[in-house]
Amino acid sequence: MTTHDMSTPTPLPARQTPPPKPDAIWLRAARHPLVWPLVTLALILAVNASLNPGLWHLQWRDGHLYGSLIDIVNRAAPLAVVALGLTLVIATRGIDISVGAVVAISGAVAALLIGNESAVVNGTFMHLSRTPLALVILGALAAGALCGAWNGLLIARAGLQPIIATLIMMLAGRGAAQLLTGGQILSIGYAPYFTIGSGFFLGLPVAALIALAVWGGMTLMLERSALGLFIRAIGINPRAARVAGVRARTITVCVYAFCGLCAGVAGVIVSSNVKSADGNNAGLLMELDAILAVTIGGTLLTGGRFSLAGTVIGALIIQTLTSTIYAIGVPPEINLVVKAVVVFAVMLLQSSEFRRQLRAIAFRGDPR
Amino acid sequence: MSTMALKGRAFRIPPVVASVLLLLAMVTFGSVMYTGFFSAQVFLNLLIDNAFLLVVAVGMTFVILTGGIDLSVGSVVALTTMVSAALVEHRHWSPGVVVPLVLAGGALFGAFQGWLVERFRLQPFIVTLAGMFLARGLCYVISIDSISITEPTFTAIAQTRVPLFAGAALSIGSVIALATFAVAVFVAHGTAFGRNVYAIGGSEHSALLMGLPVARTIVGVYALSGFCAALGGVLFTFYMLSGYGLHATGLELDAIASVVIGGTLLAGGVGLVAGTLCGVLMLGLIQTLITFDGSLSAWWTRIVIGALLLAFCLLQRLTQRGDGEAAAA
Amino acid sequence: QKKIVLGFAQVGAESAWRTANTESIKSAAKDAGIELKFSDAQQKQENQIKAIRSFIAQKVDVIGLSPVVESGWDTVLQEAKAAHIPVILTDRAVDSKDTSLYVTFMGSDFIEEGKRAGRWLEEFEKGKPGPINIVELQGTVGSAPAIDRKKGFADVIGGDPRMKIIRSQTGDFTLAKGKEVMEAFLKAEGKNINVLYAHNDDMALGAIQAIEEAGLKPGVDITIISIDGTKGAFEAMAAGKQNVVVECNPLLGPQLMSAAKDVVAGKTLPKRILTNETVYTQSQAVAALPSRKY
Amino acid sequence: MLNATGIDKRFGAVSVLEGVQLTLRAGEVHAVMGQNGAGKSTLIKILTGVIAPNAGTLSLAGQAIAPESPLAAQRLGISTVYQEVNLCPNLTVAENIFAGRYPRRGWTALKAIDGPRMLRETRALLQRLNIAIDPARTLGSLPVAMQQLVAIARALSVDAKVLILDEPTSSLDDSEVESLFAVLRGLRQSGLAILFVTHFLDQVYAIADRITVLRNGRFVGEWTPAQLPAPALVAAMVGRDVALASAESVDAEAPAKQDELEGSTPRLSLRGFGAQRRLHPLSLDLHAGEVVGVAGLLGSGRTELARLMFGLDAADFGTLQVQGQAVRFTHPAQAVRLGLAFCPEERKADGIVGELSVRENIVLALQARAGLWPCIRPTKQRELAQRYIELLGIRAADSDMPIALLSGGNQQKALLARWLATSPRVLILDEPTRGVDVAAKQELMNEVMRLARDGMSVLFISSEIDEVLRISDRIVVLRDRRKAGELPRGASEAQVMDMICEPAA
Ligand SMILES: Nc1ncnc2c1ncn2[C@@H]1O[C@H](COP(=O)(O)OP(=O)(O)OP(=O)(O)O)[C@@H](O)[C@H]1O
Ligand SMILES: Nc1ncnc2c1ncn2[C@@H]1O[C@H](COP(=O)(O)OP(=O)(O)OP(=O)(O)O)[C@@H](O)[C@H]1O
Ligand SMILES: [Mg+2]
Ligand SMILES: [Mg+2]
Repeated sequence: MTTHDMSTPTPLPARQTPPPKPDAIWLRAARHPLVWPLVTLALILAVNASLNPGLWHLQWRDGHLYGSLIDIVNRAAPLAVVALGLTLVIATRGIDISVGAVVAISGAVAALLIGNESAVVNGTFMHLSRTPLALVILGALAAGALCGAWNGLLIARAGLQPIIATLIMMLAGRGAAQLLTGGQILSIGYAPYFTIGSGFFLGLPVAALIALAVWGGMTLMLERSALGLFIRAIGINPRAARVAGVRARTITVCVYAFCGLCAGVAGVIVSSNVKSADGNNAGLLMELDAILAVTIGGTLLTGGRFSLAGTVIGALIIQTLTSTIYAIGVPPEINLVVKAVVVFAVMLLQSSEFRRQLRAIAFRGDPR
Repeated sequence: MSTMALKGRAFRIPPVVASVLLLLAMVTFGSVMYTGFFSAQVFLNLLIDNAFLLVVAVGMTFVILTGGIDLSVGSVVALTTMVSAALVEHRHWSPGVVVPLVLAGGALFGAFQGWLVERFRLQPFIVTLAGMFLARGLCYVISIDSISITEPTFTAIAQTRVPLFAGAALSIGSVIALATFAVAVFVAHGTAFGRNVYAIGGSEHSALLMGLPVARTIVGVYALSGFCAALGGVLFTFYMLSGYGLHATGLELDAIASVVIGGTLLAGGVGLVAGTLCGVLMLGLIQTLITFDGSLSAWWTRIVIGALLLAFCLLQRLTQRGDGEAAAA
Repeated sequence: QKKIVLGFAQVGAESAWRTANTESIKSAAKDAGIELKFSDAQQKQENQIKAIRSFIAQKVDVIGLSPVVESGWDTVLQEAKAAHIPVILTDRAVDSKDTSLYVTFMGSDFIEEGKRAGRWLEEFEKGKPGPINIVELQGTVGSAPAIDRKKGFADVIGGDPRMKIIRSQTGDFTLAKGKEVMEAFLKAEGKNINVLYAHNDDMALGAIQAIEEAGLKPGVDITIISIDGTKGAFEAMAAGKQNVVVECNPLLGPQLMSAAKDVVAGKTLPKRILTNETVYTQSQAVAALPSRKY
Repeated sequence: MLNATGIDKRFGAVSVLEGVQLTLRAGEVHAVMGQNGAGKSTLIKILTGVIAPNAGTLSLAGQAIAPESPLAAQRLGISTVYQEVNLCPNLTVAENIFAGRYPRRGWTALKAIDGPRMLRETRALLQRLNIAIDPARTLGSLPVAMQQLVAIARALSVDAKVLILDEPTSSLDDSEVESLFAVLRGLRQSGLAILFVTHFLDQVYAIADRITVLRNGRFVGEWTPAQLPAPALVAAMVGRDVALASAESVDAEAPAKQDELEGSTPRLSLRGFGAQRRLHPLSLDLHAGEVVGVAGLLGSGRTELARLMFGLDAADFGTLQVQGQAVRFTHPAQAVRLGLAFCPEERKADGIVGELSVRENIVLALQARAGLWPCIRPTKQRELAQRYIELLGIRAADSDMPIALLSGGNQQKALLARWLATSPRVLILDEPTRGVDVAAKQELMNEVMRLARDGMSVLFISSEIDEVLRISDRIVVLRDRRKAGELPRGASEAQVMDMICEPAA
């Protein structure tokens, strides 16, 4: 028994934890949360390239870059924009399943604002716009932001659960988009509008540049302001955030409105790319892809932890996968099986728990 | 010691009762507005036509109560119809073998997802999303076309009606669904498994520290959901008498909506299986009202569904005001 | 005399073709003085079954049904039969063995449409040397028109050794997907592609954009065939960007209304009512464009 | 009975326990003492299978054990109350007590839970422990002290060989502690081994048979209470001699204050302030530089008063004036902007933002007051965090670690730091010393008094009357959600107790 009389205890020697060994760079890099999404992207690209040698083939054609990679980036742009907006919503522990419908609404609004007028100018037949281009874009974006703000109000003010509030928007919003288009595909003829979705700037697709800008703007906003801190606090413990004086409701409404705005941007990109607005099908099931992109990027659906860069990589992964399926000639019947297998593989690869257990199994046979 | 008896809070209508009242209000509205609406068969049809949804949503309730989600249910329903139809029609297996087989398959599929969620700490949303792709994809691997079922046992079950009163009747499927519902209510509130589900939803960490079998329960919950989806699939097969890869698209969303409209919190821990029945009836009733109206275009149909849902949820919130902080937190 | 009540269970509002179909039925009902109970099933068979059940409960005089899929209708149609409500099928048949469950079926034959597309291509390419490389944009996987249009087309061209379908992928019947898939095809196959066969016009229109953006001339460098005959396709043909469209007529409203009246009046109808459908080439398209309604 | 030797535990590069030993004998109450972050809770988590040690062995009744989960530990006969209330807030009290071992009825195959029997047994159990709680209530609707009682009841209701209690008394008042001790003495008699962690020295001497002291994750020694008088115990924990303050030590310049305060506009003034069903209308003034203590029993409405003042709940009647200006708070942000600060009682639910770092938790309120922009720069944040980590002696490996990984007492200190960082004019403290060790408590109180001297107004809510007495210039007593009266500085503990308990004549 260790009983020693000790009215004046002897001071213990200072705790001597050896200073942590500085890890090798690659070890530290391997712990970075973006590594696994990047590895996944590289793997899918490698599979694509091995079966489809044309993948890396980039050409300079008509004053811009041309090739599969450009297609992928271009196609991933609207998805990335939607997913970026959604990332913030998910970081507050919410969800928005109405983004697809909002994409359709904003496209329809743009098409309606442009209208279907044409005239012969200087001897050539031209489509005109009823409204100045800036107003067209503004209107479409405003429609998106409005839908998002409505979601936010239902959630933060009326206290509906996010999934229900946005489900309502998903149903009614799709209906509204169809109402706006009359259930038809409204074709858009006004050429300047096409720049957004299929134009090029400095040889790069404008849509991708827009996505880049949204990403950059958001990153800047989150770095330079306390928004990131507040959003994470709300996502982790809304009650505590409120007690600390964070305006949780206002921020929630703003975040949903911003998500709607992002969906609006995507709607403009999509409608401009396909030169038409389709109230029935535009953005259909986009919410699933967007949520998938967000999660693959390392954002937790339970709130609190998010990564914008991860989301962008997630969107690229999904689009690369889709393109790969098209490019290597997978029969359409098994598209979904391939997608499922890849998603399973991706999420296991990203699970640190899985990697740990894999290592444990690998080392068990190892006498070290 | 604490001498002060804690004063109860103000009397509040429990959410389920509020939902029932709202449902009754809608029925009254329908009966006044539309001829033929107020009849026993219309209400029984609500059960007949939503039997599979009820079963699937009941399974989903358990998953959501633990704080998870299962997006694969719609696809599992489709896969079940497909496998049943293929085995019964093409392989001529006996339904007595096929039905238990697909039920076990569904449970196994769910358990696999649950195992992934539990063992590797994966997010339920993506695990079951991948499961959704997989099950739907497997349907097309079996056949991309639909397979009609002409097997006599299936057709007999599909077309048998259990007569009740005044000429109104229920289908076998709806009777099975009601039985499933009753069992589920018992499991949720009367068994240790059910209470563990609630405990995990309340706080998974606490449940672990309290020594509850968390891993087993989580796997069990997804297995249960998979089983319910397969059972829903069997009911769907009775209902449609066909197997088809495009069956039950979007059913997962209807199921989730029913559960959440029924008052269950998506964050887990709070809600009743009985609420889910209300949710299912609510969705069915909205659809019935719209068909009875019959004047809405496709888009107005959607807008009105959205508006009615909104009205329902807002009224439900209104009857529970004061609970707001708790629900939002 | 009492107004006839017709309950119509529509598939949904998934495409412009469907919208034209719905419009036609609504306006024809108004013209014929028939009260229409319209239900939109959002592409779900279970919703159509629910709709039919509530039509039965409402005791409508006739039920019109445009089935999502061919199988699985026996139970509910038997209920309708037991309630003595005649059922008219439009657009798509059902595969019930018991043909007494419905009075008539009016609408197109998807396999036949695929065959027409194939026959036109045979004719067009007659005497030219091979190989003729075809890419196919399929409809939604598993949907009846996608399966049948693929089959009909394959049946016809299968006998021709020159013709080869080098790529076939689903474009979900939508313009955006059609464009995306075609883009991928063009990157993978380059100038190899001679013919595009799209299961509907929307996908063809998307593919045309992709072809133009790739610097090729649609309708010239790549022969384009699609099915449906919407106004957009006619405009594309008039502009020389598409070669042919196989019509699938959505304007079934008037025929449906007169059939409904006949059934209520107790007349017997033929089991199959054919609709007028043509194959339009570019020159015919220019002539027909001004009169296209949808 | 339970024996642990050579226990090491590391989290990453941080070593939390090093060569710790513990011998728990049957029929004794064994107190484990140590400063905040000394590793007591970690040791308990190792004993009960929540986490695995990096080295060391455990044995139970001579048999080596290695419990893999709390469930396994329970099966071995170890029953535990963890530091934070680890129960399910959405279940009823009865269900929480019986979770995992529900009474069954009917066919065994059906495994139906016998609900009525469960309620009956819970009621009996609670009665035995002298706790007045309705067993059918949902746990989450109870204040945290009651939840703690339920957790204790759960642990006591199991047939166990070893009972482990990690700071079970941190929210309880004296009478409850006394009845808990009565039960523990009974259990000790029947041969149970009881491990008990607390920061209250008087409780240790009241019940412990043996004391083990940990410091910095190391074993310091094991004594009987007789061998180790209080000053020596504190010295063993802290590693140096610390003068234990008595109530008189801060009395010096107090009496003059009252007079000089009369007349000036109070910083915060309540008139007929209250809310339906929560708090009967009351009036209260809070002057600059004044510490007002609030005393009362569990559920007497102290927390409600604080929440209403801070705008967390809506007040139904009366007025609230800040610096003579009538205000109506609808959101805490407004209160924060006017210089109020509120350190809440339920630190897990209302306080910490678990996955955020210590640094972010500390700057959260300051940033919330500043709004979205300008953002406090990371270097500034680190500086600020470092300052408070040193000032309050928060034991954190670094300020970037998630606050959830801090020990309970250190979380409490970090929360206080969050509010001190906003340099508030009015500081409302609800049970700020919960789970804080003796030495730190002393420093914390000194800090509060220093701030008050510099002009801050403090509302100090605590269940420990001696603490309230020591720090307050004035004491407000609440009973049954009304103000029972006010007592001036220097009132005796007996006076306060009288006012707390007896209905006013
Ligand atoms: N998962 C972890 N990762 C890193 N550090 C940890 C982790 N868990 C605990 N610690 C650290 O271990 C130390 C001991 O914590 P522990 O909770 O055991 O203290 P304690 O003695 O119970 O203190 P208190 O009296 O405040 O409850 C603390 O400094 C804490 O920060
Ligand atoms: N949201 C709530 N729901 C139900 N009851 C509540 C709620 N908030 C407070 N109460 C009740 O009001 C009573 C007064 O609570 P309060 O916490 O203000 O008392 P207190 O004096 O601070 O006691 P404690 O020492 O427990 O903090 C509590 O007993 C509690 O049961
Ligand atoms: Mg501790
Ligand atoms: Mg309190």
